[in-house]
Amino acid sequence: MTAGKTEATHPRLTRAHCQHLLQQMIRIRRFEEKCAELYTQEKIRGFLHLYIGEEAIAVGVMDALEADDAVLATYREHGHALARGLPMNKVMAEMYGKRDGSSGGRGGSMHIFDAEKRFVGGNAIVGGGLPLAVGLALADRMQGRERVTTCFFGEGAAAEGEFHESMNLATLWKLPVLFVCENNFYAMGTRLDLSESETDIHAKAASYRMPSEAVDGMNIVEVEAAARRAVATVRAGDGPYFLECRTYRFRAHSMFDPQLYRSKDEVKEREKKGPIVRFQGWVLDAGILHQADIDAIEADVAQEIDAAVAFAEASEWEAIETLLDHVGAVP
Amino acid sequence: MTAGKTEATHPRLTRAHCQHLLQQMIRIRRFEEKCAELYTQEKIRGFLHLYIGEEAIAVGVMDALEADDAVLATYREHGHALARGLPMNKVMAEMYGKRDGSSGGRGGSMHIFDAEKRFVGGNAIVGGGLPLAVGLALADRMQGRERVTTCFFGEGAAAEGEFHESMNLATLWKLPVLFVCENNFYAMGTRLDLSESETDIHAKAASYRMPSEAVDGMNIVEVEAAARRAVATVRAGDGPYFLECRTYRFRAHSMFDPQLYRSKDEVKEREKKGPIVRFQGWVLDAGILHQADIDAIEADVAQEIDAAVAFAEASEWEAIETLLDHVGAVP
Amino acid sequence: MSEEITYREAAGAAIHDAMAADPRVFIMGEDVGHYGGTYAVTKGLLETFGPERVRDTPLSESGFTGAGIGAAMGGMRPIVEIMTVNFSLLALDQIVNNAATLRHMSGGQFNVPVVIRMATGAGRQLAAQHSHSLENWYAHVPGLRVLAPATVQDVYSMLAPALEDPDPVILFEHVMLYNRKGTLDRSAAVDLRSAAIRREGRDITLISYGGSLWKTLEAAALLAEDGIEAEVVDLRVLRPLDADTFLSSVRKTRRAVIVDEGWRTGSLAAEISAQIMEEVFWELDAPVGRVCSAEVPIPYPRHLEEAALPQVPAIIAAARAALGKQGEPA
Amino acid sequence: MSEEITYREAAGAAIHDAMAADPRVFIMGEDVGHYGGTYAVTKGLLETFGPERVRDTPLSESGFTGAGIGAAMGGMRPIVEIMTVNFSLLALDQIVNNAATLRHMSGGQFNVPVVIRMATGAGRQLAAQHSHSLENWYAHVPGLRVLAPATVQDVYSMLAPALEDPDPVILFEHVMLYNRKGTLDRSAAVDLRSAAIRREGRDITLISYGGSLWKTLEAAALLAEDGIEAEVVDLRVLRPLDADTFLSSVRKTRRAVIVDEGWRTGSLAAEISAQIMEEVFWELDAPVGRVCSAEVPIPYPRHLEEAALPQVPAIIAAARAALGKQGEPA
Ligand SMILES: Cc1ncc(C[n+]2csc(CCOP(=O)(O)OP(=O)(O)O)c2C)c(N)n1
Ligand SMILES: Cc1ncc(C[n+]2csc(CCOP(=O)(O)OP(=O)(O)O)c2C)c(N)n1
Ligand SMILES: [Mg+2]
Ligand SMILES: [Mg+2]
Repeated sequence: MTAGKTEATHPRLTRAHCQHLLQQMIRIRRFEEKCAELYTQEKIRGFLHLYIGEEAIAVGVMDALEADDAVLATYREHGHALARGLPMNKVMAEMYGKRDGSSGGRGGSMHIFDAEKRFVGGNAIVGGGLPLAVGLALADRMQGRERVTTCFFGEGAAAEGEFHESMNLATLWKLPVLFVCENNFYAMGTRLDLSESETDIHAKAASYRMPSEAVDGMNIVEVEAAARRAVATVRAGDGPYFLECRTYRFRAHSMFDPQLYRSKDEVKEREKKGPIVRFQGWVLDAGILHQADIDAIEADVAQEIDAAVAFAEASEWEAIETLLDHVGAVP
Repeated sequence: MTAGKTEATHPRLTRAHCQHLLQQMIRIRRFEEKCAELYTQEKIRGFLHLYIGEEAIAVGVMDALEADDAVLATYREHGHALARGLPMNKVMAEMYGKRDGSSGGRGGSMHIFDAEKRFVGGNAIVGGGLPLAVGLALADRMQGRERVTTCFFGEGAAAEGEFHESMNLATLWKLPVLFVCENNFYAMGTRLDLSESETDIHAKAASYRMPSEAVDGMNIVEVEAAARRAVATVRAGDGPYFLECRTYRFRAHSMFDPQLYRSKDEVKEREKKGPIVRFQGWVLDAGILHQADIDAIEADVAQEIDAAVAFAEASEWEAIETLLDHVGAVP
Repeated sequence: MSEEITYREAAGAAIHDAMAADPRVFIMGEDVGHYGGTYAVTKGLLETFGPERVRDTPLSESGFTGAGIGAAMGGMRPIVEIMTVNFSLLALDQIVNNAATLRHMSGGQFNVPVVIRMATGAGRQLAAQHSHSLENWYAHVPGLRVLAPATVQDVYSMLAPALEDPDPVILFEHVMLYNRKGTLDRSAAVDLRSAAIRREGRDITLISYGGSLWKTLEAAALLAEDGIEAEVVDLRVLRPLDADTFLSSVRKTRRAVIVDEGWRTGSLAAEISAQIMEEVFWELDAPVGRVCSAEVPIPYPRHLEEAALPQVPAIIAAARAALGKQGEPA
Repeated sequence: MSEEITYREAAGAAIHDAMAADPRVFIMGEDVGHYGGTYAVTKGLLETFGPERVRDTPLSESGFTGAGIGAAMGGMRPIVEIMTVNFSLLALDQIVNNAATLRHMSGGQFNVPVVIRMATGAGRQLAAQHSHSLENWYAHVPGLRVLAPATVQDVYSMLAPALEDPDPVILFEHVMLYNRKGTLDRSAAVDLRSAAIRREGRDITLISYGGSLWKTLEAAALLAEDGIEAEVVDLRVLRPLDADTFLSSVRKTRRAVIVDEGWRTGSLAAEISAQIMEEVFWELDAPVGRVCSAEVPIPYPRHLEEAALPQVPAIIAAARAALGKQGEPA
């Protein structure tokens, strides 16, 4: 991560920082593409929800956080895990369900956890992580720690009762939570206007008196700047903040989704404005990075992914005798 | 009820209408006082939540409804039941748990129902009636009926997830629901500002794009006028409407409540501005009604209540052999 | 007039035919429309019946389930789809406190003719939050009827009478059944009271339902190779239980094993075992056995998931134990 | 050092003493503070510990239960009060999908040291939405520990070890116990593993817990007048069950009846019966009986409510039936 980030709410777009942002996004993109491939090979099973198209959000927001802040995400959380700094090896091994996976293999793609990074999971219940985030922030407040808890969720989650209850609790108790709504305009196959009477999601924050803002989630610079401002507010003790990042999912909801609900053209149109293609184009145009830098990033990433796959392949399966482990501390 | 009420959104304050409004409020007040007495005599058991102080809401709103509209309320619903036109005999017998009670005695004070009056209960789960109201309205819409479903609930319910989900569904699907929030500023012992980050309850409707309004729930004329406007909008097919009525509960939450959370002075102050004392004073001052009219109302009501108590006392207990009745149609 | 189709297709056909037959019937739930149904059961219905009757809902399980209950009270015949039983935890207040009790609380004045469908069970490596089998929670609640069709015929034929039931019906479809093929006769009727004998036998009664039925039948076939004739009872209706059918069978065979994907402790299998104890204790030749899921949130990797769930070898072992063909059950 | 106090006072004292002993402990829930607690258990705590640690919540069962779970993960030791089990239906997603599974899903990296208290049971004429006994729902879920203290001593002594448990604990307080008096020794410790023998006897084992324990003891006393010596087992811990204790007792008495306020079908009583079947079948002299609630949402009037719940005469009748002192159980 870049230096001085808590002081500055506007990151300086140095060459190093641009390289970092681009590399993180490409890492996630290539990792997800690899996972799709591994899914068809039946190496990865269960549901698999790719983050492709939404990388700017996790990368931009994560850069605004400190090491001891907490992060909660959804079933679409591999990107967040990587952006948060979880070793790709462990994330990939978890996708396989292997013993060396970040959750020891028991969680799979929807339940990636890392206590050391305060990455509090992967949660496969839509909206289910929101009350947890409130509670983690409450613990920080009661223990006098100036940490921020960031909770990512989709716009579909905004319809759930748990969203409403969490928004109210967080504001009522002035808790240090950063709510990041990844609005990709679809919840599975349900378009936003079929699920919300008020489609301007961030506007909902007003009815809890929570400050909020909507940004272009395809623009990593904008996301990062907004996240830094938001985190600064939250860390200052002014209570929670709601950040809506407008984005788009380029792939199917999960590997089972035939995408009957949207046209290929719609997807193509959006892909043109994708976070990577845009940022990459801009840094090249601006002469901040050069094609050789990008090639280097891609090469790096390819190597990292190959290593992760090799690591996952080599890792052992948990012994069946351990089946009942981790149900409780006392067996 | 008064004539021409669907046409006029402003009720005319004729002598007959004023008499009607005052009589209805006094009926409820005296009924509730009687219930409190019967509770100490152990004739009525379980929880008992008195509506004393809030009568203007049920009476004012109910007057704006048609016979085939549906009404849902809470555990504090005896007042609503009476205002809706349920026979006091049956309501009182239900308070006793007798066979001739409006729910055959099985429901008690929190579960008064009347299919004929489309009084869909008493619901003892805070917020639990809201989704039902959405569904009843949906059925009307799908079957092309121009009926309105009115749902009463306290401001405490606004914090529940079911509130949020119902508000969104009703607006999203443009359903004919009138949401009436009886804001008495306490949910049991929890003061509004301890439960809501935004204490202006009706303002919450905006985040669903639902039209809303807050009125003085202690002023029956204001409540009735607002309810008529709201019902007209809803019946016209413009979707749901949110009406917040600001009121105050003069008695304890239930018969178990020692009222540690508020001062006697606070209650006294509010009682001075009670719905009955105010309206009665006004009609007397304006010369619309005279003391003799009021005495007549009180005498009428006293007689009705005596008869209801006698009816409830005389009614039989359900036979124990019927224990398993009404679990399902097929026994 | 019989056809060979999948369980998924039969479930979809049942909804289609019910909607075609009665304008009061409609389906609502997350992604039943434009997406085509999480498990593709409702695919094509939107095109046929339009968005009013194939109603996509927001992610609001409590809200739309309650709305289904309300719509049922308002004269409609809603089919509410809760994607999976895992998410039904968010709708339990409406199901238990409203749907199951409104008739009683109102002294019989109101009733709730709603059908709530949900996928259940494990086997797709969906891990701890997506693999519950909570059938016994629902079977515990007076006022509900609980169905668990295991066959193509049942998943088709149970829907129409469920919609005719004036009271709430919960219908579980095990996720591992959707791709299963079977024979459907659309004109055949089933009642919502009776368990079914899926295989006759005299040596032992194996009682199961839903996804586990097929493992149980497989076990029975393998036992038959060793000369053990197991009778297999498919409960089909989990509430109210058709005790007559399983008790008669156990009276005949004098031995029983129950196979149930619920976690062992507090399972529906326990209820069946207790009823056998109460009613045919004196005729039993061996204690009734249970094969249930291990007491662990379902893990993701296939080998651990398989180890957590009831499997054919465990069923065979339990049957053999009940027959005294080997030592005590493990 | 023992005192005579009510169950309510003991429950309150336990919370008070836990909060005084450990600054990480706090209590949150609806009306725990300014109102003084729905059942007055938390009365006075607000004045002593202030609103941060005696935290009134909005009506948001899922939200504040989830917040309790999160706070536990964040290093606090929250006591979440859900007013009654009836409203816990709104919080089940957080309890089952998060509290019970986070340790497992994270491969042991996270744990949830939360205690969730709730009132349970019927007897106060609160009718169908306020009288549930859903203990078996909770006892069914791996990852939870479920307690049902029936005595003044237990409701006091179980809280401290529950708070020390690194995993989620559900604690049920039966509403009919709050006014009950008993003896408390604050220095006595209890473990969270063992059932308790509340009365010794050789003729039959009566197994119960929570509010029904006292009816069971009353029945045992009456049976003793007729020379029948019943042993009474108080389960106390509903998950994980202390099978050793009740099985040893049944091995000795060879007969058993289980008394459980849950609805009969799918009850915890069924689980106990099934375990007895599995483990001591060959030593039983009679089928195990169950006395449970009738299969009906609890009605309001006293006589119907009483008829719906387990009562002393039914316990005596079941015990006599198991002893062959009269015909078959009804
Ligand atoms: C409570 C719950 N209901 C339903 C589901 C099934 N489901 C999984 S993801 C999803 C859509 C969520 O959409 P959104 O919140 O917008 O997130 P996105 O997938 O678009 O990132 C649904 C319906 C679930 N996992 N949890
Ligand atoms: C879901 C649920 N939680 C808690 C309760 C207990 N309870 C009954 S009434 C009440 C307060 C409700 O306040 P409000 O909605 O403002 O209505 P009021 O009683 O003031 O009319 C509470 C907490 C309940 N019945 N249901
Ligand atoms: Mg989305
Ligand atoms: Mg209130």
